[in-house]
Amino acid sequence: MPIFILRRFAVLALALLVVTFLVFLIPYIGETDPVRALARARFGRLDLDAATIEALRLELGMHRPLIVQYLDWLRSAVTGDFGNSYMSREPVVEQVWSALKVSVVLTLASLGFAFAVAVPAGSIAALRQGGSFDMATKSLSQAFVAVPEYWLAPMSILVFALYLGWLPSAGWRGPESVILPALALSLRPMGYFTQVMRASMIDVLNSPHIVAAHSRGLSVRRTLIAHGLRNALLPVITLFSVWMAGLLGGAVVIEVIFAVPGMGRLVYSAIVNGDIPVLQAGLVAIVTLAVVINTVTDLAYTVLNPVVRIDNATA
Amino acid sequence: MAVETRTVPHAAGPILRITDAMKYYPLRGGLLRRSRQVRSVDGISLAVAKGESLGLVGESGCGKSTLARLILGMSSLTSGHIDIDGIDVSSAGGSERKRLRRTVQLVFQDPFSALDPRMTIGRSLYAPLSQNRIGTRPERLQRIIRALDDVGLDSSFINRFPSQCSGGQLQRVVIARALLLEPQVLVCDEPTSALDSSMRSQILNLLASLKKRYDLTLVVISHDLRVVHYLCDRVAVMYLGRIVEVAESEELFANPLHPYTRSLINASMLEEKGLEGCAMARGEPPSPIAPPPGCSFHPRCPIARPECSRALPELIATSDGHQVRCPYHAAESEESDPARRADMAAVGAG
Amino acid sequence: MPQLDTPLSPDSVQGMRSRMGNLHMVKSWLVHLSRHNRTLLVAGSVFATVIVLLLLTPWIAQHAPSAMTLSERFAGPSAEHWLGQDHLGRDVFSRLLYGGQFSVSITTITLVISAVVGTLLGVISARAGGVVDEFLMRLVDLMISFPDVLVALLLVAILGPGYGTLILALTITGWTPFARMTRGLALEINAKDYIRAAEILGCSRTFIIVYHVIPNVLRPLATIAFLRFGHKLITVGSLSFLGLGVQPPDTDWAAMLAEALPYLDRAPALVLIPGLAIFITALSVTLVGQGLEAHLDAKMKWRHESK
Amino acid sequence: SASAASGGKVIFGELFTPASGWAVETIDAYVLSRAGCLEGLARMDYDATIKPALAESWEQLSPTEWEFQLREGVTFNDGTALTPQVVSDQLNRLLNVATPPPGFSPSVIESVEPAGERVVRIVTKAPDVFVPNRLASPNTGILSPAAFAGDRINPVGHCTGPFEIVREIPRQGLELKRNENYWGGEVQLAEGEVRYIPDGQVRSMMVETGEIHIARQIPAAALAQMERSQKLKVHTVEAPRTTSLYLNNRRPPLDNMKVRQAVQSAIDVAGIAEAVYEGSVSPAVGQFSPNTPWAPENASVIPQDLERARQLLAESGVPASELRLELLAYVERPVLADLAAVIQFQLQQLGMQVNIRVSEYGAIEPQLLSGDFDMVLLSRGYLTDVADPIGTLAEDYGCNGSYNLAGFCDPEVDAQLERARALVEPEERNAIYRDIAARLQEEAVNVFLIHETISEAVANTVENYQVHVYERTAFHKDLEVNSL
Amino acid sequence: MLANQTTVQHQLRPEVCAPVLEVEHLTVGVPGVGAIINDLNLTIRRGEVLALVGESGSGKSMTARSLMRLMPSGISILEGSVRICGEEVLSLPEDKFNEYRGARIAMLFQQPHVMLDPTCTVGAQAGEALHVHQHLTAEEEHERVVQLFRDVGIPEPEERMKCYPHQMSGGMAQRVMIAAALSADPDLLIADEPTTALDVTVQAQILQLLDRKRRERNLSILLITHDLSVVSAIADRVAVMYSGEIVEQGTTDEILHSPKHPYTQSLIHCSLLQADESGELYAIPGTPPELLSKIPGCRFRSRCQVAEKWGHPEVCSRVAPPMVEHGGPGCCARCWVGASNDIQAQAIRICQTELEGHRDGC
Ligand SMILES: Nc1ncnc2c1ncn2[C@@H]1O[C@H](COP(=O)(O)OP(=O)(O)OP(=O)(O)O)[C@@H](O)[C@H]1O
Ligand SMILES: Nc1ncnc2c1ncn2[C@@H]1O[C@H](COP(=O)(O)OP(=O)(O)OP(=O)(O)O)[C@@H](O)[C@H]1O
Ligand SMILES: [Mg+2]
Ligand SMILES: [Mg+2]
Repeated sequence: MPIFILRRFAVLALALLVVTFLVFLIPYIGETDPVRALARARFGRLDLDAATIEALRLELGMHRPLIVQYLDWLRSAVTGDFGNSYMSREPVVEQVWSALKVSVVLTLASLGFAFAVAVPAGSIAALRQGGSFDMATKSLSQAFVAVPEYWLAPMSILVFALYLGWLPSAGWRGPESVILPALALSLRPMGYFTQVMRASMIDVLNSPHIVAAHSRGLSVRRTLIAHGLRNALLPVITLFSVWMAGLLGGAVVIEVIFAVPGMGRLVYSAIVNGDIPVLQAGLVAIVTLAVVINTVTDLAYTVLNPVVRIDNATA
Repeated sequence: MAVETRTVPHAAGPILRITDAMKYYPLRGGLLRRSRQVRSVDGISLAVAKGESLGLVGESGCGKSTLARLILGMSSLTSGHIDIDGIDVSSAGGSERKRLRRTVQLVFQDPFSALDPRMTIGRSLYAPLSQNRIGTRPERLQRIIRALDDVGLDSSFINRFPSQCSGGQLQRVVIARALLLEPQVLVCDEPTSALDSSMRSQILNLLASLKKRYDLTLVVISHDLRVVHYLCDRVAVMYLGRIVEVAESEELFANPLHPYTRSLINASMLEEKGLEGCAMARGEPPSPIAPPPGCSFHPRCPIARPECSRALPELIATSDGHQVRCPYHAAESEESDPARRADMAAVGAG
Repeated sequence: MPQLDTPLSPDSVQGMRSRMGNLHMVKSWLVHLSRHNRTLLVAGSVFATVIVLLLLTPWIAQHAPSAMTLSERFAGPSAEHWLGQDHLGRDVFSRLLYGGQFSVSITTITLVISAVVGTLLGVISARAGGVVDEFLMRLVDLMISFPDVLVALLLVAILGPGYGTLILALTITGWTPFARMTRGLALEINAKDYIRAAEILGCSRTFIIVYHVIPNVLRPLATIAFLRFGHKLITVGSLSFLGLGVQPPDTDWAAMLAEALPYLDRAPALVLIPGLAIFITALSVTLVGQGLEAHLDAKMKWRHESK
Repeated sequence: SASAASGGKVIFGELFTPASGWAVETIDAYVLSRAGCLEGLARMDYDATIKPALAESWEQLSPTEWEFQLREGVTFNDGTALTPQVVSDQLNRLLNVATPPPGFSPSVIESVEPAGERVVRIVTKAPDVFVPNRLASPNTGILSPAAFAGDRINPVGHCTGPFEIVREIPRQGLELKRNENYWGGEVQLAEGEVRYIPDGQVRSMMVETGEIHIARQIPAAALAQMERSQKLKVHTVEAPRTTSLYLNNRRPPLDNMKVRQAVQSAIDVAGIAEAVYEGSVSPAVGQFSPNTPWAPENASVIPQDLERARQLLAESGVPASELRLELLAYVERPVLADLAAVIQFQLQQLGMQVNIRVSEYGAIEPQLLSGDFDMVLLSRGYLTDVADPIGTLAEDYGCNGSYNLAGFCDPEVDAQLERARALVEPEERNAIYRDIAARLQEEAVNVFLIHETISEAVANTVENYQVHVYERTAFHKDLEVNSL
Repeated sequence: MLANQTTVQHQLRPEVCAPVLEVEHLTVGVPGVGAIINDLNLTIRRGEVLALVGESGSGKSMTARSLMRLMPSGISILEGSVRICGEEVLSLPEDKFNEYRGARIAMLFQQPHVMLDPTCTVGAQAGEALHVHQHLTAEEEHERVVQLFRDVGIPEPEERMKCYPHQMSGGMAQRVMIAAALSADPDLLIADEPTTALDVTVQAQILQLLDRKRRERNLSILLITHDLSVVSAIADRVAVMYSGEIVEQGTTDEILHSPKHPYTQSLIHCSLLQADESGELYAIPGTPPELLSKIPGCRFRSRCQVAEKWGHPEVCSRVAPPMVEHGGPGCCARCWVGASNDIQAQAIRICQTELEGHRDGC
């Protein structure tokens, strides 16, 4: 197993290197002059004289040749030092770290909720295939998948914050402020999870080893728990990991609507402000996270599915 | 078992010659781990004369299908040579390869997966003709109808999808397709093991009659000894990638020499020998990744001696055309004490 | 899910094949659908209606999408303006149609390109194996979990917003599921005996890919394409929602929604209508995808069982 | 003191998220200033007059020489006393940073030094009447020397203002408590909080739900809803900021005055103010709002008149085929997209072909600065740095102006501006500005669309809150909240 | 022959002859569509091995699954009765019947690999029935499973218990399945082609094992197979199934050596793989009918070569033959040909009246 992970990391490191170089190149390809963008963000005005801009360029070391900057950057990036934000001049790592914590909470809350609803709902629907619960679950999950969160979020604010006043409408203060954004984010994955859970549970229920387990006198419930769930969860876990990685950096819209200081907004504002170190560190963090989540999923897979475990061990 | 006698056309030279063929599949090695190999075919030499039919028997995983793939040039040899009608299979390219296609063909084990479920049978049969640029359109159609007729199907099958046919019918289609290119050698990889006993008889009849009609050279792979017995002139017994015994069909079944061959034959004679008499080999075939040293059968062999684990015995010729890879086969036949055999069988059953 | 207690009647399918192409066949197919797969029929009609409306936009929409009457802001529905007017006095119905053209076309084009690129890379990955395969699949692993919105934002920042940018951005992240799926399918199909047979019978590699691999890969791919449509439609929308997608005077559904949000209490319909448009389109396409899958499955199943 | 402090807590919805590590030379300083923490030697009052703050008084010794008398008994939150040395050190630091604030840069200031026990002397390079204005900017605010100890500036516990920062929650907000030792007297409010909420929609929502008490800059679209609310009041003041359609006077067809005037006549500024801005702004009468002393006396809105526009177009002799224009706008101000759509439509009525391109400002800036564009929508403040229009006028309309997008150049105007710079008497300067403004409008150098307002929503429970047009003050010592 | 000896033994000891399984008129099918298994009657006595043979698709597995009440969805038992050790079980509720599964009646499947949960160790799966039925502690259970593994000839049982199914060869996996099936000491084992997927050498071992278990525990076995050599080696009695019906039943000896039903005769002829004078192998012509289809008369009629030779082929295609004794007690077949004369005469009569009735109708 460690060997398989090692090899995987070797390939991933290569992929990461490619991604980071592309990321590094970003500010040099676009029409936007990052220095000017930065200057505007710092001084809050559009008309900045050339001298100021030049001074800033020097301050940021952006006058040096490209490759020097990249190598410089790479060297420190490897040690976890992504430099200071052009804007706040604080270490980028701190910003990314704090945003990451927020994103992890939000993502886990929403996906955890989606998962917690989807797994039982999908399983029960699969068990009572064709029944009214199944029909309801199927229709709802299909509908959920089609609800854009940028429509759901304002509506939920309207109802729960403005009319009912139960929950804060925005911000990131305490557990209650997690609820609305997490809810708005959870609906679509919930739909997908439920559908996949249902389908894979049906598959598993139709698989021969379930019949064999029944033939040993196991009750439906016991069979389901001992032999069904584990097998049926595998595809849901894959999906979970994909959403997890996607939401950690990709919940931009929700983070904007709910003023959540997460990764999505951090990177978004870094893009808008041309804050290259933050952008680079943010993207590298997202890619790295994707890798980590992938690996964790693989591990989860190996725990759940011994076929993979042994294959990897012998590979 | 009553078997009719057949004349073996030895006169013609070998059309298929396999010389010391080896096929090792590498297992994916880790970064730090020494990579290992599956020794699927581990040094096989055989010659098949034109018009002859050779049976290849052995347990699952012993490398029968791999050998078939090698003969058809579908995978490359690790070492050795395979020569069909003067074509070196491993180095054949371009036009040589084209000729090879028209010299040797394969009949698959599972007829359901040997045909594209999305193509009508007509299209499946048309493709090899058009791809090999044989004939004009009407000619090709004629040929397809004739091939179907050969295998006892009418032309209405042209418009059917595989899912609309039974297994036996599909196996006939697969045979018809293999015969379209008029090959001289037909390799049949377990042609009947997916079929019912009555279907099996039909297909075996068909193969036998086609062989006669087109003077085909057959290589029949099977683990059903009776199939081989019926269809083949000569039989080679394989164990873990190696040939352990080759003989004329009659000779082999009447006088099996290698202990493995005997246990195989015994095992398939449930009816005659009863439960106690049939199980000779103990345990199960070992993995071809780490075959036992020396004679690979020795861990299961009822007459194994300490020397067996030391060196790989040579294939020795006994009588005319009978070869066996066991120096002690003669010793065993003296020891045909039934009590001992029963003991061994009990051990074999655990 | 096709149930065994309602098996397809053999003659309906048989009839379909033999009368391929004529009106009768269409009719009998519809009858068949209405009996066995009503969801597919309904969802299909809804989606077809949406597409027809969008294609006929220039003839149906009576107003230019940017034509405004500042004095008639928030006017309700009227004979002239079927769905009323927005905060700048523009015709909501016309904007809905023109906006839909943008949302739907960009999603469709993206999916088509993604499918083509993904399929190609998937086939390459499956064929090449080894390091190429490993690298491509790790890349897929990375990209599949890389937030598509962020990639799009990045590209928009670099290249400026626009139709092409959006397509490019969404394709960059969009090809991965297709590649992964195709690779899996191609490996599966490559292991099939009929591919072996074709090789042995001297069929060319191109022939095998074109006539064996692609037709067998197509259906599952079409299914994911349908299933991903809704997801992509919503993603395109999020960019417009952030103001980086479609640019005025063009609009799309999410942009309309975003524009109308501040006026939610004054004119809730302005938010509701584009939201519903996205919802209904996404839902109907998803249902069509699922229905089609079930339908074809049932067909295959029947054929298989009738053997 | 007479009145007991009333206590309570006010939460302030801030629009801007400080991101420059509290560098005083950046706009982060404005947030500190609004938080009631950072103060400078002078301050600008609500009526734009300059009032003493940490300096009790000042005088101009010579055209280039100023002396500021520091207030007695001022200490920072950490107990450090305010001394001339501290002040001059910090002002000199400003002059030496890589990118000094435009209002207080080495190009203007010669030197800053302590000149006595409570005196700081400032020498300018050229005669300058605006030194107190410059020192009223938050960019010249003074923090305790300890704030500069680390590699970044730390304002927590290092201010002099009525409120002290207790805690900073990065990218989310500041927690404040009253400064018990405030030099200006007793502070009413016990606690405060600044919360960064960049999205206008979200701020409006939160003030409506009562999660925050004051929301800065309510978007026009949300105003109607706010105004109907029982729980809060919307304060609207006019800002020194005009949103205009900048025309590129350098290249055809807009180099032709008649064409520009046609554009001017075709646009319905009143309609825009009403429709796009929900009537919260007034249509522009020129570069300066009619309520300022810099607007010409007879300045009035130019009404939409398509007839006249067509006639002007005909007079210009520019062939219709040339009337294809690109209109740029940027996403950072969402309202500009609507504005662009309206203008496009109105110019189309004139037979002009207008393409809109909206992107981030950064993406269109190179085009703007190189003069490679036709029209651009911009919202520009005209009182930057020194709270006098001189800076903006010179930048935007001087021949060498660094932000002269229109490409307007008249040596006479340059000379006028040069003269204004040395005039001590405001009214004399203002006369010059009026003159220039009238000319800009007449020649339709740019099309001025609306004069921006700032609308802030304030909960009814908050008392003594006032909107500061220069966005410098929010938390002050008299701010109160009652729990009713 | 060995098989004969055991049969004789059982017949000598009446107390062991109490039926373990009695199936009467079992009809299984898709409600409203048709039957897959038609009017099935079976009896298995204690310690007896009954072989159920037939072509692929004749409904053998369906029979086995019906007895376990584990039919695929959509299929249900339409009528009939099943008694296990004298107790009627078809009417039992699901949870009550669960107490029978594994404990009284256990099942063995064709593909041991597919039938084992890939995510669960084989030890755990083998111990499951014990756990459910005998409520042992974990240690006792472990002990018993080790014992069982040793019993079925799995070397190093302690080690092997921790393995996952895919780490085992087919033979080993089938031994695990046997261990699992026998763990709760059932009275009846239903073995659905337990050796078809295995190599011949291994097949013999597994059959020996089953035979040994049968003796040791006095276990009854319903052995499903299509391999007649397996039948001859182990079965006491044989039931031949064709197209959802049992067409012949009798002792192994009788069936294999003097089959009565033409289908049985063909089947045996086929399986011998012996060429006739022309060198051809015998093959049953045609294909079996669709299971769900309703066919008047004998279901084997279309492929039957005997009917033609019999004087009244129209009877075969019109009147379905019942199970009748053929040539003495203990052996019966569903065929008019070879039945006693009065039965034949009765059939001809029925056929004629029916034909007339038909004519009247026209
Ligand atoms: N492509 C391959 N890669 C690695 N190992 C392989 C490959 N193909 C076959 N093998 C291994 O080679 C050995 C022989 O396989 P082969 O299929 O030739 O056996 P066989 O005798 O045909 O068995 P069966 O009777 O089950 O068909 C097996 O252990 C198999 O696992
Ligand atoms: N759900 C179902 N609905 C209708 N028919 C079914 C269903 N499931 C199975 N059948 C049919 O029932 C018949 C009996 O199948 P079964 O598996 O019992 O045959 P078998 O005798 O065990 O064959 P084999 O020797 O191949 O295992 C088959 O023809 C099959 O097509
Ligand atoms: Mg094989
Ligand atoms: Mg079966």
